[in-house]
Amino acid sequence: MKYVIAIIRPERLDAVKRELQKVEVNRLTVTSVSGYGAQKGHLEVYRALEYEVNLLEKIKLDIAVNDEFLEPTIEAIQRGAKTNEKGEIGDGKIFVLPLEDVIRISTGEIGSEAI
Amino acid sequence: MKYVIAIIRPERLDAVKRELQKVEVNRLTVTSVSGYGAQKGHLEVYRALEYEVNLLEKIKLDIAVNDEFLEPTIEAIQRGAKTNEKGEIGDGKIFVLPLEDVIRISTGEIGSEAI
Amino acid sequence: MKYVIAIIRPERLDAVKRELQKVEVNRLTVTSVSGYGAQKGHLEVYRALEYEVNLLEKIKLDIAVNDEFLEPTIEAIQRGAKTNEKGEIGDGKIFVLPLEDVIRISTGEIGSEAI
Amino acid sequence: MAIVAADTAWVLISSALVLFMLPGLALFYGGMVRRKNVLSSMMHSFVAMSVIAIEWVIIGYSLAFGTGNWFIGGFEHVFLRGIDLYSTSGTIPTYTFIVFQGMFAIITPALISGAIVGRIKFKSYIAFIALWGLIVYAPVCHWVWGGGFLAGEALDFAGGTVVHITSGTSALALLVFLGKRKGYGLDAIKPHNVTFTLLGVGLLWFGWFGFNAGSALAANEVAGLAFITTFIAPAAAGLSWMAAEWTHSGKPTALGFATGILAGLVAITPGAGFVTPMAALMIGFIAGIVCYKAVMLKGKLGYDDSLDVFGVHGVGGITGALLTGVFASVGATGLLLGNSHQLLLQIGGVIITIVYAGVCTILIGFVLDRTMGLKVTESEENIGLDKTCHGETAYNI
Amino acid sequence: MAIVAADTAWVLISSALVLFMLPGLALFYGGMVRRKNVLSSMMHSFVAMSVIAIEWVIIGYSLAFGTGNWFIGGFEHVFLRGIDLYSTSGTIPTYTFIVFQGMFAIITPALISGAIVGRIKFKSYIAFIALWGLIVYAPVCHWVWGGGFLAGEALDFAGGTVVHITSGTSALALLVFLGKRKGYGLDAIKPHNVTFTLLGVGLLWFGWFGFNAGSALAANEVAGLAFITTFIAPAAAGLSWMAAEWTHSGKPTALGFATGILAGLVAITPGAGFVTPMAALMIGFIAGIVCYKAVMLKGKLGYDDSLDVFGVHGVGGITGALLTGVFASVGATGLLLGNSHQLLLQIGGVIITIVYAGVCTILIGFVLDRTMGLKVTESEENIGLDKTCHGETAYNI
Amino acid sequence: MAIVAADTAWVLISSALVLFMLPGLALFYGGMVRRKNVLSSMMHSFVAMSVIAIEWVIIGYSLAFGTGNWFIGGFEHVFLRGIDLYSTSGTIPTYTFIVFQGMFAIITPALISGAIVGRIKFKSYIAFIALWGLIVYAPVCHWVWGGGFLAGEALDFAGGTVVHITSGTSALALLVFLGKRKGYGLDAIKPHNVTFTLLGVGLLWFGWFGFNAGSALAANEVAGLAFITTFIAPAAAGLSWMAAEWTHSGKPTALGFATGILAGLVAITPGAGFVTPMAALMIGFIAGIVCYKAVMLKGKLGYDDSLDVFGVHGVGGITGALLTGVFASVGATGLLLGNSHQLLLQIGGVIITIVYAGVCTILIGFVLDRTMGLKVTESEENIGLDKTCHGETAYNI
Ligand SMILES: Nc1ncnc2c1ncn2[C@@H]1O[C@H](COP(=O)(O)OP(=O)(O)O)[C@@H](O)[C@H]1O
Ligand SMILES: Nc1ncnc2c1ncn2[C@@H]1O[C@H](COP(=O)(O)OP(=O)(O)O)[C@@H](O)[C@H]1O
Ligand SMILES: Nc1ncnc2c1ncn2[C@@H]1O[C@H](COP(=O)(O)OP(=O)(O)O)[C@@H](O)[C@H]1O
Repeated sequence: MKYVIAIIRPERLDAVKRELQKVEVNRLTVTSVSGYGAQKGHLEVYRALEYEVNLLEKIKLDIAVNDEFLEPTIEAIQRGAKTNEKGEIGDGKIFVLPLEDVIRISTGEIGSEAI
Repeated sequence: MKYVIAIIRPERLDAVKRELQKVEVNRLTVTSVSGYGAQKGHLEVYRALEYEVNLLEKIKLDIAVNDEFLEPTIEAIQRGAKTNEKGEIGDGKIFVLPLEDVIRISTGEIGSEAI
Repeated sequence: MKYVIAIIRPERLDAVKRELQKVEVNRLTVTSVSGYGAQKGHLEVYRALEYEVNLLEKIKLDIAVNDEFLEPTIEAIQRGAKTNEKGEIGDGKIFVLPLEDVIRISTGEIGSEAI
Repeated sequence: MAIVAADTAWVLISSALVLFMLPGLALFYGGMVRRKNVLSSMMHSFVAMSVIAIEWVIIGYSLAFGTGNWFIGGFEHVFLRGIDLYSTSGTIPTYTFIVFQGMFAIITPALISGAIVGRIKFKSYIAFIALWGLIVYAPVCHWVWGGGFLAGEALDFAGGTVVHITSGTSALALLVFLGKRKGYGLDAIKPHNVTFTLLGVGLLWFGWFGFNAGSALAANEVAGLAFITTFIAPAAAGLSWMAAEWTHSGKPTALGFATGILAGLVAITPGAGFVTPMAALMIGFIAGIVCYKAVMLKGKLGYDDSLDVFGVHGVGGITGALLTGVFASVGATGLLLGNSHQLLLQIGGVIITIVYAGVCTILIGFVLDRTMGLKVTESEENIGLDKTCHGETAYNI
Repeated sequence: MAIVAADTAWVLISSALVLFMLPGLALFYGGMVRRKNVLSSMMHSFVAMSVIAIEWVIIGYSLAFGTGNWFIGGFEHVFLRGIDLYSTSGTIPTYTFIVFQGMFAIITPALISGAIVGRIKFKSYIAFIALWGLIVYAPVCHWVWGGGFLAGEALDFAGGTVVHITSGTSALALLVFLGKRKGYGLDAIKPHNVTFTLLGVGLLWFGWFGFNAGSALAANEVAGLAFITTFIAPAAAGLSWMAAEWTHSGKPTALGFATGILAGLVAITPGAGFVTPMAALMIGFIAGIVCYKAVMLKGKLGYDDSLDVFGVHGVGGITGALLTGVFASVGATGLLLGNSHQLLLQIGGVIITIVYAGVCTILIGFVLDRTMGLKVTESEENIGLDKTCHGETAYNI
Repeated sequence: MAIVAADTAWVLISSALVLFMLPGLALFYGGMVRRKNVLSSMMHSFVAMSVIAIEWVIIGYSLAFGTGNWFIGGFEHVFLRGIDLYSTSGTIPTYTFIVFQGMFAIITPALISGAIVGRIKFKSYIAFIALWGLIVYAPVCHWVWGGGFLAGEALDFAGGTVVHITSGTSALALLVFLGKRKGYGLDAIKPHNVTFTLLGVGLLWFGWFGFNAGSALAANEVAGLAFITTFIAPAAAGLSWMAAEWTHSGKPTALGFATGILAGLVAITPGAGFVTPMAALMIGFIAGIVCYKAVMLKGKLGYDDSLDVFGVHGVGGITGALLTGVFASVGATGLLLGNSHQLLLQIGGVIITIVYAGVCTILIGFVLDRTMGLKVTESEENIGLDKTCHGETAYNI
């Protein structure tokens, strides 16, 4: 089992959700975050003065998947998260972490079937 | 050492905190998140029109524990997070990730005693 | 590759960012969280009555790094996050998790160079 | 008698100002509850604007200001019968008098809602304020302002007794049925947005000038006096509350300061047009301290008057009513001018009102509790009333 | 003729109240959009205060209230020529009349903005309201209040036709060019802050007393009447909308209640000074239900009048205009007093206004769409107009 | 002399409007600071309502409006001695005059607070405004309105000099002791809630009608004129600021637009009742541009007048005072009517006020800095003043 963490643009959330639905990944957790990286901060203007803003709003997705779903999940996120065909700096990243165990609270199910 | 991530209902946070306290797990980090899964989105009404809302408010707990605390932690979360005896869909999940190292910033302690 | 999660004081964020910049770690994700631990909750007064508040505002940093950057990253965070030379309770913690894979969405790069 | 245009203009704008206190109250209370109950709390104020406005023109006004007897008015003005465009009350159109008084009828039950946030069923709340408006507000209003047995006896310029003592007492009485919020005393239940509360007290103060100075029912010297006392007393109470808190617990909170201002507004209400500006200063200072102590006492007694309706409106109203009996010197005389009789009248008025409002509220509460039920389930309380009663969340992306 | 000080005071404060409706509208609308569009939506109201105020004193006032002909005023008061400190209009200074009317000219196009949030270019919006103010508002205002062909025919006390029917119709017409928001119908587009919307309706109600009762242009009995009807009708409409929603979908939402109050405010506008308080009660109840149904219909027809400008202002305005023809009994007579002719006049006024506003808006929209373009790009819409049009984010740490 | 009811009504409601500017200012400023300082910033406005109100009735009024000499009034009205219910000032009760003037005394020091947010100790702030109210405000108020040496010389209808130049200058002077915020210039310190700032400017504009038109102290033609100029100038300044920003940095921000409106409100204040509506249009346009440039200059000079008190109130006040000397044509004559002497008087008034306010503020600041200390510690500044000074957090769950 894997624990997938994806950082995407807020405005791509709907598209990513739709793509995930298509590959039958229909469980996830969403967090509002901010971040920076290769994407240059942009200038914002406050009352006639310009400031560089480097913490940009992003959305973080946490998705626990069984191994066979890893590939489709990653691909779905990529499809949904790209601003356009060729992709733009700032479209985000996907991190894959090992996941040792899952417990579903309501039923007490454990492991793969709990995901 | 393990890194436990639990997704629970916001209204169960107090109960979960109390249960964790009982098993002497008294360190944790709380994040407001939203998510969906088995729990069906519900209909909400905006000005006479119904919409399906599927991103539901949840609370995410991050708890780093030493191995011997893993079982009690999971059980405490389960006890606190269940809406009622039998559990309801949407009560949440617990994910267990491997944790390689911990550093306590103030003292520089490392590993198990830093947790 | 490692996935570093650090919990710090909100007022130290700027300092930590500066320290990380110095060691050329210039990618990260920031989340507003709250938490408790060794740091005692403080008393707050609401209309003449005192209450104990134990969930304190913190900032969580997620930083994915290549292995050679792990040490510098941890040290930079420690330098930036300490309230003063000797460190104070509540200055925070750093958790190091294994990271199996990274994908950069825009380019499709994978692994170390995608970080 | 012909109307006076300037008086009409003044009472009209004052009426608008009093209505504006309802959004102010909604902010004041709404800021102090948790996010999950903010809409529920605000709706308590807003729905009162609808329910009581309608009730008032249908029957409330007639019960309060109809001729009637020593206890209550009559039915002659039900559905505003017998009143037309040219009816006058003093120097203003009767329609305008009805509106101005209607605003008072609205805000009074809305004040009560602060004690019971986060745990009362919405439909029971509506039933409660509708019944309370008829059974408690209309009679007490009649006693004091409508020609009843307290008229010309106890001094109540703008509603210390009619508005604040009735609502403060009833808030406490209603707790018999609604008890504490879950987690009260265990966890800190923090105000979700203190800026709302500060802003709310700003709106309330602004509106209160209409409440108090409008109660002169004319743009005359007395309105001017009521205005300046309403300027001074809350300023003083804000400071004295803040000083008490600063000394006692080390920090001057914004929430405390806002509450102090409110305490001063409440306390000057009964005497606004009867006391000098310097007496208003005294009344304000005293009210800030007294209400601060009253709220502290709550902590010791352990009941959950969530937003301190009794501690501020009840205690503040009583303080103000008694101090009016002490300081009255304009158009009436109080203790300091040797008229101890007035103080006795004030005490009498306070006691009668407390007893009447308390008993009636318990009766209404009892009936509703047995019929519709007053309190939501524990699970509804946990989830929050916005979602369970109104199907909404206040804040979204 | 000399001015009357009391009337001047009343119209001055009423003007301030109407201006205050703009922040109210900004909150009302701003609360209902998503976080990413809140500044953009609020700016639609705020910028109207600047753009239309300037346009009004330069030329709008002259076109609306200059002598002119049956259709439009003239140019004699361009740049306020011919008016000085001592010019009077009725019993108030002309400068004061100009300001009061200017506030109406401002709010009308701002109302339209609710239909098109999240997808109109800011500069095109400015161009649109500027043109609309000259081409639609000024003539219709002249017809009804400035001596044009509807003056003395169709009854419109405070702008049911001039303000609400024009804006409601134009909102719908503009959708021809702006279509739906992305994701409309798929995802729930939730109001980002319902407390804003509630607070907004509180500000609007407060301001509306100036709007309606100020339209008497004097502090007299008619102002008193318009005030009390503006007190009753929204209260009734809030309740009837809430009742309809509660029955129909199981919960009484705060958003629905706020909308009901607004529907009542709109519906009483044309008749505020012509109907009795009890007629206002009827008008309010009816308007709450009718507008609720109108908004439901939108769901079936599938257009995206985002914040229901047509459903509330259009339908509410029409309902009010017609019911004024039914219930008028003060200073005019309606159907219930046997004057069916008045109802026909009302119907005529409504139809002419709808056609005129609709056609002109489509023309203006067409021209702007071909020249500057009306709609932002899909990517701008996705990111949100706050960032793309204004370079800002509303909420930060 | 008997009071005039209409004038009394007008000045009463105007007083309420000016008080309402304080919550408006609290929102305006509070929205621009970071979350961690919002309560602290709002409390600067709110606490001024208490501190200065009390100070004003105890001694401030007497110092400003007592007979005294060319420089300052006397002690004859300390504790409002010698004034009773029937005292009159012009056509209104003296109590009402005191209240109206008191509101100006409150808002002036509160304006200063915008320059020093996030780093001044709360108790030192209180001491500062209390001293400043006596040492700076009372004398300057006496010079211009209380019979001092500028009365009848320099024109200042509603406080361009007394309110805005004094506060703007003092803001700058106080920075000598308070320096920059940590991180200023490095990180973007973003406004935490721009909707507050927009809403705040809406409240300010609404209240400013009382400020300017109320300054006629009667419901007469001059009030009407001051009202319409207060309608036009901010509208024009909002547009000209927005145009400048749009051209210069590519986007029209909501924050900029709000600031432009404020600049126009400030600039029209001294001339509101002395210039024609078209002159107001000019003054507004000019003020928007001039203040925009002034704020840009700050960026170059590198001082941290955090919320641009000097750039808007100082520069806007100076601009307005000088342009009043140019455009005055109603009840006074300015340069354009050939009276260059008036412009010289205006320049003189401006310079004297700047020097006096600047020097006194530095003295007060110096004394406080040496005794109580003005600035919080670096760690307190980092954590935020809400927590460290008030023990609160504004927003919670
Ligand atoms: N190494 C990293 N660790 C944590 N978060 C990262 C890392 N790299 C990127 N991110 C997150 O992903 C977002 C997008 O990455 P960025 O480098 O700006 O553009 P790109 O997606 O083109 O690489 C960042 O704002 C940040 O939140
Ligand atoms: N596979 C998953 N990956 C990430 N988050 C999940 C996953 N499954 C569930 N969650 C989170 O847990 C919450 C509850 O799960 P859900 O499936 O709705 O009900 P249940 O707890 O009964 O399984 C979801 O809203 C989501 O935030
Ligand atoms: N074991 C843990 N698991 C998850 N979060 C933790 C853990 N220990 C500490 N934290 C987070 O780190 C913050 C600081 O830790 P705390 O124990 O209060 O002080 P210190 O940093 O001195 O150890 C806490 O508020 C909490 O958010």
